[in-house]
Amino acid sequence: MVRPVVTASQSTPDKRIEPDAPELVETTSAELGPLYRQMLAIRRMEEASAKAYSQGKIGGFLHLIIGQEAVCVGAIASLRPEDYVVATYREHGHAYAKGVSARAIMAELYGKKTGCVKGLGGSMHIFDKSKNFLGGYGIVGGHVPIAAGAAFASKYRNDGRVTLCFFGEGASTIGGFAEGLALAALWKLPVVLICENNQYSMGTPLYRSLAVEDVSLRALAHGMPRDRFDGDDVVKVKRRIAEAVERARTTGEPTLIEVVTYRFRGHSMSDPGLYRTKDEVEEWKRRDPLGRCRQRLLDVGMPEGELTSLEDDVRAEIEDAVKFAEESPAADEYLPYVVKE
Amino acid sequence: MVRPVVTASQSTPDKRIEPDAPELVETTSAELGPLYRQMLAIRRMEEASAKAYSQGKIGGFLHLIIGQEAVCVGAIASLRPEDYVVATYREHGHAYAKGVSARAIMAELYGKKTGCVKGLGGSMHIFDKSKNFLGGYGIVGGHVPIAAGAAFASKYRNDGRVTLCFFGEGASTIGGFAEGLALAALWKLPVVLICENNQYSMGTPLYRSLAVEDVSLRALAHGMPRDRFDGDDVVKVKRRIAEAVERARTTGEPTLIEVVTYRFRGHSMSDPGLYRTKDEVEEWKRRDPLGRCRQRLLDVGMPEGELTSLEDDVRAEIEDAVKFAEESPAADEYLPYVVKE
Amino acid sequence: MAVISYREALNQAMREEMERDASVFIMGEEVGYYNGAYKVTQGLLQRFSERRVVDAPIAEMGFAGIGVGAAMVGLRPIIEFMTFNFSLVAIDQIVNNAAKIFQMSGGQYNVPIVFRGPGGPAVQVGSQHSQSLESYYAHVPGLKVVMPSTALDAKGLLKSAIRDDNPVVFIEGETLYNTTWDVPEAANGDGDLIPLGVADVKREGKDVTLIAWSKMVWTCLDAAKQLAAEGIECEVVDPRTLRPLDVATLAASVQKTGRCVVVEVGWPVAGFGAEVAYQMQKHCIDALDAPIERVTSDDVPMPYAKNLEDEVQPQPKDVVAAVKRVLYLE
Amino acid sequence: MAVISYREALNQAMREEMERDASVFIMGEEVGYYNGAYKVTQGLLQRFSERRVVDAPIAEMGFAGIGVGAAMVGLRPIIEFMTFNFSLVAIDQIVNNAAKIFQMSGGQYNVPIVFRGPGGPAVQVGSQHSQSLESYYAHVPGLKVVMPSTALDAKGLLKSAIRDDNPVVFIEGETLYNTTWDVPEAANGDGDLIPLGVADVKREGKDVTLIAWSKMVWTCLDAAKQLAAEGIECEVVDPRTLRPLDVATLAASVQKTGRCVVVEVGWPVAGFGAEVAYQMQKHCIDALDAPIERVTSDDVPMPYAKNLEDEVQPQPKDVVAAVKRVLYLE
Ligand SMILES: Cc1ncc(C[n+]2csc(CCOP(=O)(O)OP(=O)(O)O)c2C)c(N)n1
Ligand SMILES: Cc1ncc(C[n+]2csc(CCOP(=O)(O)OP(=O)(O)O)c2C)c(N)n1
Ligand SMILES: [Mg+2]
Ligand SMILES: [Mg+2]
Repeated sequence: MVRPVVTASQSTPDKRIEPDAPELVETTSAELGPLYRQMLAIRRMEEASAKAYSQGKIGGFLHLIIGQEAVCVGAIASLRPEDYVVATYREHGHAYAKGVSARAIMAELYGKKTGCVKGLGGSMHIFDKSKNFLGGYGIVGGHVPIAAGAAFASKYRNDGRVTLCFFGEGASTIGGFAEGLALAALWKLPVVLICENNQYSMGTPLYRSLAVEDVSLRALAHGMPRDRFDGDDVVKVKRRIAEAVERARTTGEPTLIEVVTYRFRGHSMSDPGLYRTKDEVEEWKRRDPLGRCRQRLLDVGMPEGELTSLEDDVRAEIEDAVKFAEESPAADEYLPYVVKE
Repeated sequence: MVRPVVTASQSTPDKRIEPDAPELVETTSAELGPLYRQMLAIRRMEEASAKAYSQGKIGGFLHLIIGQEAVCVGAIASLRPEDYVVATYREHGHAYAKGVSARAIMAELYGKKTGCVKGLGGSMHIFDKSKNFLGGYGIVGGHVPIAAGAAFASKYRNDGRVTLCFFGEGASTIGGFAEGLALAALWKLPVVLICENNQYSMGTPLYRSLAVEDVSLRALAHGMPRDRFDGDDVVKVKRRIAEAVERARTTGEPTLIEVVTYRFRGHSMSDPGLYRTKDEVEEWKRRDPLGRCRQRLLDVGMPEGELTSLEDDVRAEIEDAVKFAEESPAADEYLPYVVKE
Repeated sequence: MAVISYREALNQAMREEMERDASVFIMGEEVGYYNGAYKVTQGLLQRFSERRVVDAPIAEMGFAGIGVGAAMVGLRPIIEFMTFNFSLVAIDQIVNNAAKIFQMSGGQYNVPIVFRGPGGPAVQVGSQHSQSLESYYAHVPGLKVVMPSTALDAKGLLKSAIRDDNPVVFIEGETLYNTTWDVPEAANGDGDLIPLGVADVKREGKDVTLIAWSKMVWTCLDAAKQLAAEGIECEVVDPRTLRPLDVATLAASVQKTGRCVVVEVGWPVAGFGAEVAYQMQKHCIDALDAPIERVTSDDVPMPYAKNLEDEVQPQPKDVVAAVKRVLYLE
Repeated sequence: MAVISYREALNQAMREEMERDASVFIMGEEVGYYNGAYKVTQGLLQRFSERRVVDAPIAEMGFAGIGVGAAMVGLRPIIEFMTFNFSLVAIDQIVNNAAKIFQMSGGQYNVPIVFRGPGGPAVQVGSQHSQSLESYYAHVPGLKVVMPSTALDAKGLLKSAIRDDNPVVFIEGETLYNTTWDVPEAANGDGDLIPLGVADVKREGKDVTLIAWSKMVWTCLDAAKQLAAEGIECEVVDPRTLRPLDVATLAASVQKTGRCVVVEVGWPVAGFGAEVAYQMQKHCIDALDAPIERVTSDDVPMPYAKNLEDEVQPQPKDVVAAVKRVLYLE
């Protein structure tokens, strides 16, 4: 039922960046260490929230990003603090990478007053104004125009900021995405649209939801630069997205980027994921971006001991976040947040 | 302010049909005569309705298709009676070409009981079930999924019918179009999507509404066949669209076709059209598809006398339609058409 | 008598209508291979194949419109919204096309389509995924709007909705899927049909009329039980169909009891409950012994935290309090 | 005193606010080079350049969302819908994003945006282009909804809407643009502000209260004139802002007159008038000498033919008849 996904795309005389050579992208432990740390923290945070969910301490929908960590971490590493990020309901990792603390995220999942949105939003609606994290959104595609709007404001003010917008390949069929794309292209808004193609939209493999598997082709019809690559290597993600960010920052031109990746868990905690074979999942797990990154760190010379202490550090951070969430007071008000007086 | 529009499109290794040679498409007076007759009838009908509008006998919005007659006539000439047509608010010509009588159309514009929809719809909502004319719609883009739906039904029943859907280039930025396109491509629905690119969306020239002037490029991202040509020559329109209709009928594959054309009048009767220079309009009028068609008819051997009698016939038909509309009783009921009992 | 769940009832209704009429098909996200996000379409793909159970990409406006077009030419689509929250991106197709085409075409094209799926608050999914949009659809001439509260009603009403020649918006209670109800074995395939536009008295009582639909019927039945212990007998009337509204049955009850509380889980302002309250005051002014009370959710977007979510929505205790107010007991 | 048209009033409001605050910009179809489909933005492009008066392609969902995003980061967008009929393809952005982001972000991001444009029936444009959607927006917590009836109100309320820190849905009467009204020369730039949420008594009277907004205010004033000739004095109260609704002012009038007719041009079922009627019965039950009457358009999609269109919509004679009913004069 599942066709191979990362194929050579149709070559077209457009602004597509050519696929990189198969070699590894050069890096150092100074660059890679912090990226690994973020990826690991996200993995541990997601695991901790899965555990809390199964204990009934977190409710509602919980969409984990396990397996896809290289995308949000690599992409957001190319940003400055003043840049904006807009994401979907699968946004814990993006929030963390943009600087939102694990405590604030975990407390939000627990529905606590100390959560980053005071227990009002939950898993799907993490926001942090101080980090320019413009939020997680639950209506597929509806946030793409919002991202274009933040970029519009940057252009209006000429403030040099760039907006990253993340979405799944399943979002590429909906009008909100199409309109956001068309307007960003027409008005040359400094936004980078990043399709995290994890090859499934809930239970639907992409060959049953898209006529053409290459989502980045959409850019063609708008004369927009595009890029497409696989997202196992966090450094590659960072480099390739940095090109688009740089282009947006200097010329205002938007880019549509498709990163091919895979989620290891179900769509949300309530999805057993029966639509994929064990073999398929196992095959992808062998390419786990976290494992690759760790190996790479050793390869580029991080001492084993330093790595272990980094990992201990992450464990402590997430344990602290869980403890903080557990011990925080329940959410207790909602009326002041209906209209701003 | 206005850039030239009909340029050589980007050549891409997709299913685009190559531009035809500049020579005239071969035809005969037997083929061309009826096409000319339809185009002329539409022109006269539109002129008559403009007149009635300025006399206050027709109200609301009245969008004339004068200048674009070759598109609807040529396109619909490639259909069988059982095929479906879905159109916009600028649909009098399409309705007529699909076989709706000038009487029924004109009476509708007058808001009379004898109108094809009993005076309930008016200019923007002509429907005729007996002709498989699925209607004119007022929400830009909203009718594209409806056309895909009729095509879906044909596929479901395997009835061999084809659906034509018409829309303007201004509709190409809206979600309804994008979603209809994506679904038609994915499910291979037998629909031909025809963009009548008249280069203006109300007062907005296309270079201010589209990032790329070639609307047909949208098909690329969906692996859909596409075509693009200018629409002055009704026979060419017929031939080129017939190819797509044939493909839809035999293989079920949809096609996106862009026909470049021009409206001679304002967007609607209330638009003075100040956004275009007189020169520009005059230049296009020199390419008037009606005049070209008439000349062509003489070239392929229709005797002057036959042509004149055809023209008299058309005049009589439209005069009769106006008289019918004038003399028909006013619309008088609406309650029975809210829900079907 | 069989005891079936609300989910099974809906599934049976679709299955039986699809057996009966080859022009009925289902389209929506995850309705096929996944058996439905809420498993309402369980097993239908296997039974009817991909042709009639169509998994759609995320393009509500597109597939709602495809349904409308297919219905115009004689098919009978059932369009599933994964939840009605997502119907907002498709509402133009429902309001401007489905509801109006019969009128715009002067009665030539009717649109026999069902838009169905769960609606109303779910549990802890936040404000974008937890809202009641029935008043939007009930506002629109050309539509019918159904909101069953029980498995029995769900089955009988969905079958009628599928057979109706007009667009029907069929909103299922997102938290009712596992509720069960007795369903009689039908004498024949049509024995379990329930006509649209007919209200149902879910509990008889003489002291006060509670009008509620969908999940709030259960809340009212809970409240009625509590009140019965205090000697107050509530009549619980479920319109089942919001449009057309069975004003006669509702008014008959209010005329009998002289008191009326309208309970809805939606937002208060211009909620459907306002319409019900208006109709009752208009038809029963002389019989009313107290002003009509409304119990609604708070006028806020739904918060995520469970404690706040419960606080926002009407609970049996809120209904009890309202009943006591109209009885001037406090 | 200057006499200006409703159209000019709106234009002045935008011009003055754009002069005052560089973060205000306008975006919509044909707002710039075309000076607005209804010429409301006349001259603004020349004055403020393409940067601040932005012609948008046909992509309401897209540019409404762009407005929301821009507002989150501190701009003050005015999004023009060519008409509110087209807001249905963008309503998800308004209901699920604009209205909820302040809540979803726990109060971090407010969304100071105005969605404006003409709404309500136009003349002979058929059912897709002729409908009143105010009850949709008034239903939603997080939004404010304004519907001015006069040039004076239009100016003062639009300025307040632009300065408001929340999303405001500002629906102009499509047939009111040429109406004129006295507008006092303001002492300073803020002298003409009218706060949101404050109703206005458009005509004083002692016998019956007519509650109406937008175009229906004029219909009620016409009816009141006719009734005055028969010795019946109507008080015409215009809420001006539907959300938040100034219940106090409305109720004060009904308490004074003891009779109430709510007049709206929208559809009856779950129209905003139902909410008004409910509020009035709730707050004035003891003062009411007759059940509240509603006058609405017929419960049908708008037909095209002029004679039918007039028949469908409330006319002064329908208001007169309703007034007589609540006065038990027939
Ligand atoms: C408009 C809309 N339709 C449907 C849904 C339900 N839904 C939530 S996530 C999802 C799948 C999205 O897939 P994709 O875009 O690939 O993102 P992923 O979950 O794989 O990250 C669906 C159908 C929704 N939230 N919004
Ligand atoms: C959703 C929506 N937005 C706006 C409008 C108003 N409108 C009607 S026609 C039109 C221009 C359409 O241009 P195009 O698609 O090029 O078609 P043309 O009129 O040139 O044939 C606009 C903006 C509408 N009817 N629907
Ligand atoms: Mg995906
Ligand atoms: Mg055009």
